[in-house]
Amino acid sequence: MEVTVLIQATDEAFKIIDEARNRALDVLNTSVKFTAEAKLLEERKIQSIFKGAERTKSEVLSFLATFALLFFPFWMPLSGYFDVFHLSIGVGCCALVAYISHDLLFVNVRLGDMRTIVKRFFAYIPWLIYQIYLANIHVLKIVLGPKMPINPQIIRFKTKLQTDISLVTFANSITLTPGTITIDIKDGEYYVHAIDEAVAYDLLYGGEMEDRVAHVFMEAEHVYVQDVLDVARIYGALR
Amino acid sequence: MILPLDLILLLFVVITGIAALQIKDLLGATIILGSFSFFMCLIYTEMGAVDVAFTEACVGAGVGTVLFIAAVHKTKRRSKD
Amino acid sequence: MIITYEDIIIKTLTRVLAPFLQLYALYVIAHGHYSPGGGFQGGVILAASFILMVISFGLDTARRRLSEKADIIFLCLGLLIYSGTGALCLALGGNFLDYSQLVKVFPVTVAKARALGILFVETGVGFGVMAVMTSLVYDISTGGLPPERE
Amino acid sequence: MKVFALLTVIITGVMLVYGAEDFPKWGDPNQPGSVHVAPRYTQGTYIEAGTPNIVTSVVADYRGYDTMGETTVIFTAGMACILMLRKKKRGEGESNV
Amino acid sequence: MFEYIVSKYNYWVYIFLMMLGLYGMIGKKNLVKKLIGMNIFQVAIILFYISIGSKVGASIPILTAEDLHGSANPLHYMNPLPHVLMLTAIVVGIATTGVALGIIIMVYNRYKTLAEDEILEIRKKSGV
Amino acid sequence: MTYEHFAVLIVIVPLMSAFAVALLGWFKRWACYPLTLAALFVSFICSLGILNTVISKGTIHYHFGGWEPPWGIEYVVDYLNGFMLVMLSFIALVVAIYSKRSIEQEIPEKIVPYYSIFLLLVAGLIGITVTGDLFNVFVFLEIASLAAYALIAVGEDGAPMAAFNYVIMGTVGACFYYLGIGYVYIVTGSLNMADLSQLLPNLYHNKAVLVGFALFTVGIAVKMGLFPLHVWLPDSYTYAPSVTSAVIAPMFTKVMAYLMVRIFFTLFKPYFSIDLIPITQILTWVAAGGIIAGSILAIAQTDLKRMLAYSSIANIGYIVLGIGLANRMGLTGSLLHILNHAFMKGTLFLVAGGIMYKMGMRDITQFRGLHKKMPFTMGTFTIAALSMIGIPPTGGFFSKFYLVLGAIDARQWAFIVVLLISSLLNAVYFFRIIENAYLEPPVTAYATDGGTHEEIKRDELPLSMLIPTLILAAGVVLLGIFNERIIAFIIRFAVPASF
Amino acid sequence: MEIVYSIKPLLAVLVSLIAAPLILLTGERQKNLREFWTILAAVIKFSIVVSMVPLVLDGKIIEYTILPIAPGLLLQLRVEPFGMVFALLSSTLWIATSFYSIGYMRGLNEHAQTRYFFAFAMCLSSAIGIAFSANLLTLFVFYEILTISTWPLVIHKETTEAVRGGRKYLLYTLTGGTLILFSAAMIYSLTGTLDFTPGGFLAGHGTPAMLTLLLITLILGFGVKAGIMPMHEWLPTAMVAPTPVSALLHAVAVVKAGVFGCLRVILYVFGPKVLTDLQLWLPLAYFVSFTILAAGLLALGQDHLKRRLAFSTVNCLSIMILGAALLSKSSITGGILHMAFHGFMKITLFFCAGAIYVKTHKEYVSQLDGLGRQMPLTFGAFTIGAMGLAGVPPVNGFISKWFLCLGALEAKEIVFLVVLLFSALLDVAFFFPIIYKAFFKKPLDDVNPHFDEAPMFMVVPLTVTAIISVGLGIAPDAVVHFFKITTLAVNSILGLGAG
Repeated sequence: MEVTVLIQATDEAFKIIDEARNRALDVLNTSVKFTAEAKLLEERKIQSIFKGAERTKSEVLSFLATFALLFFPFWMPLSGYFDVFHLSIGVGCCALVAYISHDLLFVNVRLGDMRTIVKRFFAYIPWLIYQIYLANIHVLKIVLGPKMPINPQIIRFKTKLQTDISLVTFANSITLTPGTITIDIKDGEYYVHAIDEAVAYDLLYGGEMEDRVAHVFMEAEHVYVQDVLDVARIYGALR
Repeated sequence: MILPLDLILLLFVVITGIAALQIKDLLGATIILGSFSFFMCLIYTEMGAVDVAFTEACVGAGVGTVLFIAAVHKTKRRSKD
Repeated sequence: MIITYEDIIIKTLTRVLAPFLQLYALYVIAHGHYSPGGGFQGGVILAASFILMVISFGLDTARRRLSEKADIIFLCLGLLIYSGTGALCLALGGNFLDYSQLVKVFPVTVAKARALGILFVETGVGFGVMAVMTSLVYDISTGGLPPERE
Repeated sequence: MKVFALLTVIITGVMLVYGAEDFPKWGDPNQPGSVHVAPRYTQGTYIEAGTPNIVTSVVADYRGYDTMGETTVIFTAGMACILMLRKKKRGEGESNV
Repeated sequence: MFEYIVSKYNYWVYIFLMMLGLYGMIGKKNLVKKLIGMNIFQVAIILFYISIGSKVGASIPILTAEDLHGSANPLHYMNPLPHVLMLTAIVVGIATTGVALGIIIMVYNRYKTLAEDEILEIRKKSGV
Repeated sequence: MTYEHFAVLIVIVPLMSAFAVALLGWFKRWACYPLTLAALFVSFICSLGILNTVISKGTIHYHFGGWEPPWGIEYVVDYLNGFMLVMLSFIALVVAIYSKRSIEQEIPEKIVPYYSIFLLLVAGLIGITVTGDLFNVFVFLEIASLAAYALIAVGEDGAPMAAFNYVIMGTVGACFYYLGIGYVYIVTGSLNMADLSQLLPNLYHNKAVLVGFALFTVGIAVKMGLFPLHVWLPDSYTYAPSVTSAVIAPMFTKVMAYLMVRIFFTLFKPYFSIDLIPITQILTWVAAGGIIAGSILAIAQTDLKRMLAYSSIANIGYIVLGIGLANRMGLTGSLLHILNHAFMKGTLFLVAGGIMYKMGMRDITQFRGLHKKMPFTMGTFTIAALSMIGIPPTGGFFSKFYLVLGAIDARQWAFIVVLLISSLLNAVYFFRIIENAYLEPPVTAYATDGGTHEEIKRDELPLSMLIPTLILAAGVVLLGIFNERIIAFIIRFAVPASF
Repeated sequence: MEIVYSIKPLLAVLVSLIAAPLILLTGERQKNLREFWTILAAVIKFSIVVSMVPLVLDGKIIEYTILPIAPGLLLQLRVEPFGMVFALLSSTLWIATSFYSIGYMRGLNEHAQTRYFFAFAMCLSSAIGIAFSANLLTLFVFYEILTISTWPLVIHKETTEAVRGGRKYLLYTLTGGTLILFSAAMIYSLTGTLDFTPGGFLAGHGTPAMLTLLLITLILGFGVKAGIMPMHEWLPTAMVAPTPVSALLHAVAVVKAGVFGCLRVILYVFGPKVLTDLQLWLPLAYFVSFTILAAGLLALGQDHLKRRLAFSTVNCLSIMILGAALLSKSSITGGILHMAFHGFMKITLFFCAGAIYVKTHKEYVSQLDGLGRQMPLTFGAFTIGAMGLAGVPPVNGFISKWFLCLGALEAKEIVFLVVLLFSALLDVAFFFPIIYKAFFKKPLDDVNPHFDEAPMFMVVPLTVTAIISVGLGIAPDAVVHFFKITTLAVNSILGLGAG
């Protein structure tokens, strides 16, 4: 009984894992496809930046997204006039800008992801502010300390982040945090100037900020897929 | 007008002006010229000329500096005087 | 040839900033009546967004966004909008640049017609200045030598 | 050259300082520059030109022709740089030139 | 006397800056330096004009909502005319700078130097 | 459309066509030339119409945007600028006709922007002439200057450096000019010339006005290339493309001279410029120095265009001398000389351009036998040169005659001597060229029995270049013959009545 | 004085002015047609001038206003007796010179013949213009045209020497021109008119010092062309020109224009009254007397035939001016008559020199031994000319010299009588050796002792002029009434009644 239940459960689990594996393989395939495409595009730089994959669909989407993003949160408070004349001008201007630059803001993003990203981003900000606050106090301590125990150093570490936007967000977050400044990003490696060991250590081995940024920009998904794959491999070995 | 602020800004303007002319590194001189424009733009604002200040900020400190940098980058950076 | 940083931070920030910059420029042009600013400032900011692209992505990339030809067209178009508004007033029977004549075309009061004329004119200035500034940067940064083909 | 420059500068400076003697006091609200032509702009800008920003209305309407000239100056500068620096276009542009 | 100097300090600064720019234009040998001098020169004149336009106790030249319909007291707003003129002057300045930079690049392409005396020497040698 | 709209069309048409040329030329390159011609032709017709209106109906006032003068910008056309307008647009038209071949040869890949800037230059110069607002003058001055810088910079080897010097000097000039406006504005509060001429008499003893006036004078003198401030001029004229020198030399300095007359005698009353401060006297001496120095330096040149440039300096001296004499005859001579010199210098530079085009040389020692090769071109050159020397019945003689009369009226014997000596110096450097051109090559092979000469084939300029040159040369002679008409109908009224 | 308005004077000027471009256009290819134009114009011009003679003899004045040239100044032609004399002289001699130059040019196979004939026609046109000028400015206009159009003739040979001669010529004459310009302007500002009036129009204007200055500048100005002594330098230098040119220069157009101008100044601008009041005539007479004697002495030393003739010209020209300067009736008559008669004689002499050169290429007096046998006609004519200049009776020179001597007596200045007689003696001294050599000396080796004349185109004209010289000597009033016209002129100048 217990065995059957176990076997059933295992079977079900395998089914689930199979499904997951298929799904994962799909994702993998698409991601491979994407990377191949991305590489192709990398060769011709321009397209990699301005013309995303899935152009036909995503152009409209990114146009709409850009328009909405520009018009409502940006133009309306800026303008401050809500009569027909000014609103129509606003619509016109936003449409114009969205038309010109829709491919700048959103590359390769699906609308569903967008929602998540924005949501997570706004959640990330308070945390960042809190971190900045903490770091401020730390730096204050160092600076006001009688001996001023600074130990400036440049550290280099590899990152798991992949998309441009997450790389930049992470770099800017590092820079915004007192005591550390991003100097350069080269080939997936960060060069960061840190004011003392504690900060450097935090960055090198803590990695919380990186994880959070990865989470915001849904980079973690890739990591999860990797885990699933690993499980599948283990399972295959068992079988 | 706020006299002390005014005087400080004018002092800054004079200092940056002299520096822009005297520095031998042209790129540096150009950047200082940009800051000269920026201080100037603050003075304009302080005197109530918002439009002019806006323009000066765009042009003097912005496009002007870019043009200068582009040109210096295309030519020589060192100057003898 | 051009100062190009293969720097992902600048590139990405440019991408994020440019649309906002452009929109702000248009805002400055459109709201010149009520707040500081106008065609010229707006045009320069608009140009700044393209100059930013020149700096971060390189000249060729930026040229694809705003090609030489488009540049010239904008340049002339901006100026023609301005002088064309003036000439329109002339054609409507007033003096050159007498926007009050626009009441014959648009159903507004004289003062509003003048405001409308100002808007037209500022738009022209904005386009023109944008095109000129970008073209200046293009030209000066290429420095008169034909850009190398990569 | 330096001496010459200094001399020119000093002469000009003395001239300008001499001229500045008869300037009205700085910031005087009733200086002639502010009472002759300018008040009309301040009072009329909204009634006549529908624009609260006085500078904009003067730039684009009262003295709109100056601004057109100014824009033309800019146009000239752009054209001048094209004339001076731009070499023959390469690639696809050549077909229709 | 002291009051006389203080009451026009803006003008003194403008004159000083202008002289500075003029000196740069004439005395400096590097062409870009000359151009920097030219910029300072122009900006100084703009400062002069803006100083003409300012009034003690006046606000920026944008009408407030209650002053819209002709009731505005000119004393409460800065004199807009010099501002207008200077908008034009700034634009003219940047245009001149642009053209001059273009010319500088042409000069550099030809002589490979920006120092005036060296250029003169090269020209003397080539007999042009 | 009433006639007074011509006042604005004369500027707007070239201006708008400049934009249109840039736009259209980018797609259809051949369209530049006809469009330019059409625009300048319309402008010329308008200028004729406006001169006619001025003569029949008096001064024309044109208010931009419908704003009355002290507040808005106005165009004022009276006799003084009426004839300047006709002259400017006519010379521009003629040079434009001429330009096609020359440009195609000298800067073939830059035709589109060249024509655009050419039109802007013309529009700018006409704009300076026609306006009645001080600041508007500055704006159009800058249009014209920038256009001139660019047009010069695309010339031969030394052109960029010449253009850079011009930029520096020109900016100093323009800045002085608008600083002058500031000095006048700060004590009056107005920018309109007519309004200012009402306001200023009460302020003639104001130091700011005095300094403002001095700044105007220096600024314009720099732009004009008056003698001690002429350093930018020779190089610029020499290295510029020939069409450029042919359009800048006759027009730019003349417009500046016009501006000087305007400021001296309309903006400020003659009483101020002549009696109150010794500016006219200083100017006459400076001008006299310029005449002599320019002529002597011209003799020292072997480059034709450089020689013409120095001769321009001398002729600017004539014009300023006439202004400085400040009496009816002197000013008449000055205005007439503006007209004449524009035509003469135009012809001479066109011929220089033609020789460059055909032979590719400018060294006057190489001109031997040129009259066989290009008889018409050298014929026009001779006519213009005679006019420069002041041989009747060409125009140059009459302006010189009036200048001498003016000097006599002013009892300034030194200037008479200067004028007469300079016309001899002119003869020296022009006859050197004419001599060379009319002597056939290998002189040493000349035998006592008349000798045989190598046959030189006639190789004239293409018609599109020859005809404009001939037109201008004919203009030189006609201006001389009909100078009395011009004076009686136009210039007489252009001279301030208080003289 | 009755004034008749007629276009004839203008036509007389225009004939050759129209012929000039025709000649230029016909060019080298159709030589015959080109020379046909020349001769046709010469004949038409002569007939027009002659057709005006009866009117002038009736005491009428023919006037034609071309156009106003400046306020109060007209470009005006007026035919009155004095101008008529000069016009008759030049138009008659042009026919002769035309034929002669055809012969000369073809005989030597000269180059640039088109240019030669073109400049020739221009010269004559301006000479007639000078003759008919109604005021100083018109005179000056034509005078300057004459200056310029003679220049190509002077440098015709295009050798270094010729070019130097041309430069010198231009330098002198243009300097003179500027002086005249100055004086004209001065007189205009003094009196407000420049119209020639018999007996002068300067009376009552200006200070004595001013008038003296004016007289000096004017006499110097015109005297340059008339070869008065310090300014005569260019004349012998210009002898490098081809002989017909020298003939034209020395007998007809250029120097006579100078003398004509001097006489105009003395008689029609200043007038006898002013000159006597200010005691100016005496210094003037002494001044020219010096030239008479010095030139005569210098001529003695010349071996070059044409140079000797040139100095003789200098001599004779001053004699004419002396005649006018003495201000008595007979002396003025003599001066004017000498101006006309000297033309015929001197042109004969130059023609002869040219004929000798064409035939034998001999230029020096010392080479002429025995040539009279080879070229009897030529030397016969030469003898007649020489006799005339020396004042030997049957030739016309006698009449003019006779009047001159009478005039000197009338003026009660015996000094000048002595001068005149001594100069006649000098004439004998430098001409008769030539005649003696030609006829009585043993021929040199290269002389063909048989009759071997120059081409008929040359011999006929020189014979004709010689015959005319004799004819005028016998009957000075024949055909064109030289004597009567001169008398009319003198009467009008001195304010005497007709007859």
